[in-house]
Amino acid sequence: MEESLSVQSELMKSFSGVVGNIRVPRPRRIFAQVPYDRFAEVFENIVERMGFSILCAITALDGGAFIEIIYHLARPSGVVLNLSTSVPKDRPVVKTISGRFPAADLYEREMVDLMGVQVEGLPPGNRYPLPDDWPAGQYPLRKDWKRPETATPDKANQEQRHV
Amino acid sequence: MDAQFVYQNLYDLFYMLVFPGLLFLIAFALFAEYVDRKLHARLQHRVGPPWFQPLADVIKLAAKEEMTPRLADRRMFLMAPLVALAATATAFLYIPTWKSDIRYHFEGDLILVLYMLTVPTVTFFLGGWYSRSVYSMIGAARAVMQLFAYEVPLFLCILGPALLANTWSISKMAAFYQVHPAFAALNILGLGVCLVALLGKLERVPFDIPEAETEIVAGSFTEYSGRLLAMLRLTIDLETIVGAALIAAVFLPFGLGLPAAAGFAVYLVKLLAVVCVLTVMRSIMARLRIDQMINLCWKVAAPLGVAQVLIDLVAKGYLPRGYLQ
Amino acid sequence: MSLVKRVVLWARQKSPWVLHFNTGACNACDIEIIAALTPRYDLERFGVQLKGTPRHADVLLCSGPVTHQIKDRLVRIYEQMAEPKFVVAIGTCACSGGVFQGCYNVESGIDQVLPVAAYIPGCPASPAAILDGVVKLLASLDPANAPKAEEAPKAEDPAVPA
Amino acid sequence: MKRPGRMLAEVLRSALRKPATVLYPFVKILMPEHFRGRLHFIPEKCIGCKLCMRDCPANAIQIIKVADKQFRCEVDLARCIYCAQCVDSCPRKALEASREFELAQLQRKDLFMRESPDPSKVSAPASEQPKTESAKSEPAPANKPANG
Amino acid sequence: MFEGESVQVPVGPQHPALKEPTSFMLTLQGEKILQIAVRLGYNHRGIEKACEERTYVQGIYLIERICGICSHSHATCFVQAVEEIVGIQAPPRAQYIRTIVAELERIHSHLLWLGVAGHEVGFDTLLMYSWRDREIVMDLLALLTGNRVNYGINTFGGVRRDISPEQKADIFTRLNALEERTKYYVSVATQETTLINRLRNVGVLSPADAVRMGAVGPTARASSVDRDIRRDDPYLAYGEIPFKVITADCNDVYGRTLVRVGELMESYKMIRHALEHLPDGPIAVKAPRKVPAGEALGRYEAPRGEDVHYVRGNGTEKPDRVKVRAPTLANVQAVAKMLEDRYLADLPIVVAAIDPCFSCTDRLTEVRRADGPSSVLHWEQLRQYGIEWHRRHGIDFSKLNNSFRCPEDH
Ligand code: SF4
Ligand code: SF4
Ligand code: SF4
Ligand code: SF4
Ligand code: SF4
Ligand code: SF4
Ligand code: SF4
Ligand code: SF4
Repeated sequence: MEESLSVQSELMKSFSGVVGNIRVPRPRRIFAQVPYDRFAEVFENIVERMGFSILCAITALDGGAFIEIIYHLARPSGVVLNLSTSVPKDRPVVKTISGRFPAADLYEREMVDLMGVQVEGLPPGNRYPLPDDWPAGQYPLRKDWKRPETATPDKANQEQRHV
Repeated sequence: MDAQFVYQNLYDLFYMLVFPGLLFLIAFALFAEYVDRKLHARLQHRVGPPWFQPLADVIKLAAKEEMTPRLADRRMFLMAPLVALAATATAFLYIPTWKSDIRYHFEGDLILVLYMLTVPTVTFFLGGWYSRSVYSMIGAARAVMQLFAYEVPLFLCILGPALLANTWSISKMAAFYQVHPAFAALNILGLGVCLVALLGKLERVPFDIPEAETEIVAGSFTEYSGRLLAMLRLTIDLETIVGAALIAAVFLPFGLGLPAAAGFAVYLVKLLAVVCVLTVMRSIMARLRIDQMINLCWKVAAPLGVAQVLIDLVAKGYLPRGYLQ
Repeated sequence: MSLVKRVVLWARQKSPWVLHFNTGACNACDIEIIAALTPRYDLERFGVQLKGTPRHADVLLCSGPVTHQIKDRLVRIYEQMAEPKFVVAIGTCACSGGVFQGCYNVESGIDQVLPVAAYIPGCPASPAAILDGVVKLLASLDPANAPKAEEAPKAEDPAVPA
Repeated sequence: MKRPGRMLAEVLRSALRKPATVLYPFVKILMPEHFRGRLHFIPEKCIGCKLCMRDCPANAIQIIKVADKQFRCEVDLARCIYCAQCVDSCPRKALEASREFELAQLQRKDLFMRESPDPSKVSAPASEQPKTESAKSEPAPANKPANG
Repeated sequence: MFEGESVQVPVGPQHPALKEPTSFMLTLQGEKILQIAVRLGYNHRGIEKACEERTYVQGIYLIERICGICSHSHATCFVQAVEEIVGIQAPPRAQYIRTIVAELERIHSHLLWLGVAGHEVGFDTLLMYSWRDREIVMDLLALLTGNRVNYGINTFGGVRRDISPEQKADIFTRLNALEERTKYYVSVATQETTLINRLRNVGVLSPADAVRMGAVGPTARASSVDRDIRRDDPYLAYGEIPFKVITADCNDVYGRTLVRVGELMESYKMIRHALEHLPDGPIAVKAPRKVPAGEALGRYEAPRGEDVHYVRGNGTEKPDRVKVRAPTLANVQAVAKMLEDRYLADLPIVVAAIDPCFSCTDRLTEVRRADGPSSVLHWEQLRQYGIEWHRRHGIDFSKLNNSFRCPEDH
C-alpha cells in the first residue's frame, strides 16, 4: 500500500489540477482520470518516468454522451494504474500508443471496430477484428447498438416448448 | 495345349494370386497392421484395436463413396494407388520366403525389387501432386525429398551383403547366408541402417514427414477417400511386409532349410519380429524435420552404409577363397 | 439383408473414423474428446481413429454452438466427407447452444446447420459420456435398432437451413 | 545426456502391464459422489418460487404449476449445463444433481426431462390446464437479451 | 517445395494441429516460412456483450465457459473483481480452496500442454502417457468440484464445495504419484534426442522481444522475463504460500517446456502446503445479488499467463461492462516473431508452445461472413519498433537461482 500511496501522492504533486479523482481502493490498484487534451503528456510521464512499463489491457466503455477509455498500466512490482480518459461520443478520436507498446496495436483495433473509437497514427494494416465488409457505423459493444435483423431466431427454444 | 502346360499355368496363377502371392500377402499384411497397431497401443499403455480392425477398415473404405477433387487430374489421381499396389505386390514375388529357391528369381532381381519398392513413393508423389491441394503437394514434395535421402543408405547397406555373397539375386544371397550364417553377423550394421531406411520408406515416425498430420494433414493422401484410400493403405501395409521380407531374406538367414511347415512358421515370426521392431521404434521417437531427416541420412546413415560395404569388401578379400563360390 | 450388406454394415460399425471440428466451443469439450482417445478411455478399442481430413472421416464430431463465422466452414467440411457420414453433437453447446444461446454470434446448436445423428449433452461431455454416445450411434446403424420415428436424421439429405 | 529412445524401457514395461484403459462401457463407471449429472426433482418439496429458473445460466429449467401448490419441473437436457446452480438456489432442496452422465440420445426430442408430482395426489381443477399450457409456451425471460 | 517458388498455405480453421478454429495464412518458399498472417475470430460467441445482458450469478457460469482449459482462472478472476466492487472478502478457507483448485488446474493444463506438444512433433506416445497421468488430476478435480472441467467451484463470497479430511488424504497420495511421473517427464524432455531436436532453438523469442511484444506466462518466463502475477500482485492465498517463480534462459520452445514442467513441480509443493495449512471456518459469506456502482480490475496468473478482467458495476443485478484480456491475446503477438525464418514443420510446435486457446482471445470479434474478404492481421508492422526502448526503461533480465540454464551445445 505504501507504494500505491506514494504513486498517488506523486501523481497529485506532478499533475495537480490535471489528474483528478485519484483513488486507491485497495493495495496495488490506483484509479485516476485525466482529460484527453492532457492525456499524452501524462501518459508519457507515467510510462517513462514512473515505471508503468506493462500494458495489461485497454478497456473502452460506453458512457452515454462520451466514450471512456481506460489504459490499464502495471509496474513489474505489481501496482496497476488504471488511467481513464474520455472522448465525446460524436467525435471519439484518440492517438495511438502503439509506438510505446506494440501489443497495443491489437487492443486499439478492437476499440476501433467495436466501440467506434478512431485511433490516429495506427500503423497501416488490416482492420481487426471485424471483416472488411462490415457495415460502417455498427459498433457491437455500444449500448445503443441493435443487432442486425439476421440474428438467429432461437428455433430450438420454440421447438422445445412444444414437445 | 497339353495337360502339363495347363497345370503349369494354373499353378502359376495360384502362386501369384493366392499363395504365397497376392491373397496371402494381403491377409498377412492386414495381420501385420493389426500387430503394429495393437503393439503400438500396448506400448502406449492402452488396449488398442481388436484383431479384425484393419480388415474392417478396408471393407468400410471400399464401401464408401469415392470423391475426386474438382481440380485434380483425374487420370493421375486414379492411377497412382493402382500402380503403387501392383508394384509392391510384384516386388514380393521375387523375395525368397521360407526357402531360398523360389519360383521367380533371376540374377539381378535384387535391383528389380529395390526399384519396385521405389515405385509406390513415386506414385504417391504423383497422386499427391495431381490432387492439386496444397497439403498434398507439400506432402508429395516432401516424399520425394525424403526418397532421395533414404534410398542411398538403403542401397548401400544391401549392396554390401550382395558383394559378399557375390550375386545380384536375393534368393542366391539368402542361400549363401544360409550356408554361411556366420557371415550374416558381419552385416549387423547394415541391418540397423536398413531398419531406419525402411521407417523412412514406410513414412513412419520419426520419418512420417510427408504425411505429418499436425503440419500438412495427411500429405499426399489428404484428398483420397473410399476405395482409392483403401488401396493406398493396403499398399503401405504390403510395403511393410515386402520390406520386412527383404530384410529377413538378406539379414536373417535362419530356418530356410527347414521342412515347409516349420520353415513357414519361422518365416512369419521373422517378418513379425521386424514389424515389431519398427513399431517400437516409431513409438519412442518424435518426428524429425525434413532438414534433420536429410542430414541424418547423409551424415550418419550413408556413411554407415559405406562402412558396411567396406566391411564386406574386406571380408571378401581376406576370408578363405573356399567359402565364396 | 444380403451377406454383402451385412459385411459392409459390420465394417461400418467397427471402423468409425472421426474428424473433430470445434465450431466455437470453449475447449472443454475438445479436450474431453482428446481425452477419450488417450489410454484411460481409448476409443481405438471401437476402431475409432482420429483423422485430419474430412475425406477420410465417417463421423464428424462437433463441439460448440456454431458461431456465425464458422457456419459455412462447417457445411463445407461436411460436404467434403464421403458418404455415408454422420454428425455427432458433443456437449451441450453443440446440442442446443447451451449457455451461449441468445448470444448474438451463435446458432443454437449443430442441428440448425447439419443433420445430427447423435446428441451427447454435458458441459463438457465427459469422455465416458462420449464413449457412451459413440457406442449408441454405432448400434443405431443397424436397421434392427435404428430410431423408429419419422424425424430420424437422414444422413443423405444435408438439410441446411439458409 | 542426450539419447534417442529415452522412453524405450518405460514403453516396453507398459506393454507387459495391464493397460490403463477402463473397459467402459462393458464395465460401468461410477462418477464421484458429488458429480453434477442429470437433475432430479422432488415435487413434494417445491414451493414454486422459481428461484431456480431465475438463476439458471442456460435457461434450461421450467417450473410449471399443475395444481394448487403442485409443480412440475421440466429440464431441457440438451441445454442444461449441469452447473447445479439451481440446486444451490433452491430454498427447499427440491432439486438435486445425480451422478447420471450417460445422457446421449439419437434425437433431440428425447433429451428432455419432465418430472411431475404423483398424478394421484394432483387434484387439478380442469380450468387450471389451459393456464399451464400458456405458461409453457412462453419462454422464460431470464436471460433473454434486452435488445434481441 | 521447390526453391524459388512461393506458395500460400492455409492452416486452419479446421486443421489437425489446432483443436480450435483459427487460421494462419502462410507464404512458403520451399519449407521456409516467408510470411505469416493470422486470422482470429472463429470462436467468437459474444460473451462480453452477453455478460451485460445476464445477471452476475449467470455470468459466473458464462465466464467460466470462455474457456474450458482455464475455466477456473476466468471465473476466479471475475469473481474476485466483483467481490472487490461489492466489498466482501471470501473467508480464508474459501481462498485456500480456490487456490488449490487453481493449482490443480495448472497441473492439468501443463500436462495437457506436454501431451499436445508431443503430438505436434509426432511423439504420440508422450501424448498418451502425459494424458494418462493427467487423468489423475481430472479425477481429483471431479472429486473436489463435481465436474472434470468447468468446475463451477466459485460463487460470489466463497466456494460451493468444501474439502473433507478424506479428500485431503486422497489428494496427498495422488500428488505423490504425479510428482514421480513429472520427474520422469523432465528426464524425457531433457534427454530424448529427437524431441530436443524439435524443440531446441525453435521459436526463438529474445528477452527484449518478449517484453516488447507483451508476452506473458511461461512464454515470457522461458525468455528470462521474471514475471508472475501470483508473486507480483498476490491474490487468493498466494501471499501466504511459498513458491518459486520458474524461469529459463533458453528463449525457445525447449525453455517453455522446462518452465512448464518446473511449474508442475512447484504446484505440487504449493498444494501440499495449502492443504497442510488449510484454515478452518466457513467456505462462503453471503453476497448481495445487486452489485453497487464501482469498478475493479482483477489479475490472475492463468496457466498460460496473465488474465485480466475489468468489471464495472452499476447498482443493478447485471454488470455494466466486463472486459476480458486473456493470456493468449497477449502471446499471440509473439508468434510471428518466433516463426521468422523457420520451417513449416515448426509452425505447429511454435504455435502450441504459447499454448494458445483462441476461444478466449476471440471474445471480442464478430465476423459474420466467412467467405468475404478476410480480415487478416499482418505481423510485419509489429516489427518496426526498436529494442532501444526497453533499454531506456532499464528493464533487466537478471536471473534468479531457480531459473533453468540452457546448455550451449544443443
Ligand atoms: S498493501 Fe496496504 S498494508 Fe500492505 S503495504 Fe500496501 S498500504 Fe501497507
Ligand atoms: S505492492 Fe508492494 S510496495 Fe505496494 S503496497 Fe504492496 S507490498 Fe507495498
Ligand atoms: S458444452 Fe460446455 S464445455 Fe462443451 S463447449 Fe459448450 S460450454 Fe464448453
Ligand atoms: S443445472 Fe444449471 S443449467 Fe441445468 S437447470 Fe440447473 S441451473 Fe440450469
Ligand atoms: S427454486 Fe426450488 S422451490 Fe423454488 S421453484 Fe425451483 S425447485 Fe421449486
Ligand atoms: S491450444 Fe490449448 S486450448 Fe487450444 S486446442 Fe490446443 S490444447 Fe486446446
Ligand atoms: S488462455 Fe486458453 S486456456 Fe486460458 S482461458 Fe484462454 S482459452 Fe482458455
Ligand atoms: S471471446 Fe470468449 S468470452 Fe468473449 S465473447 Fe467471445 S467467446 Fe465470449
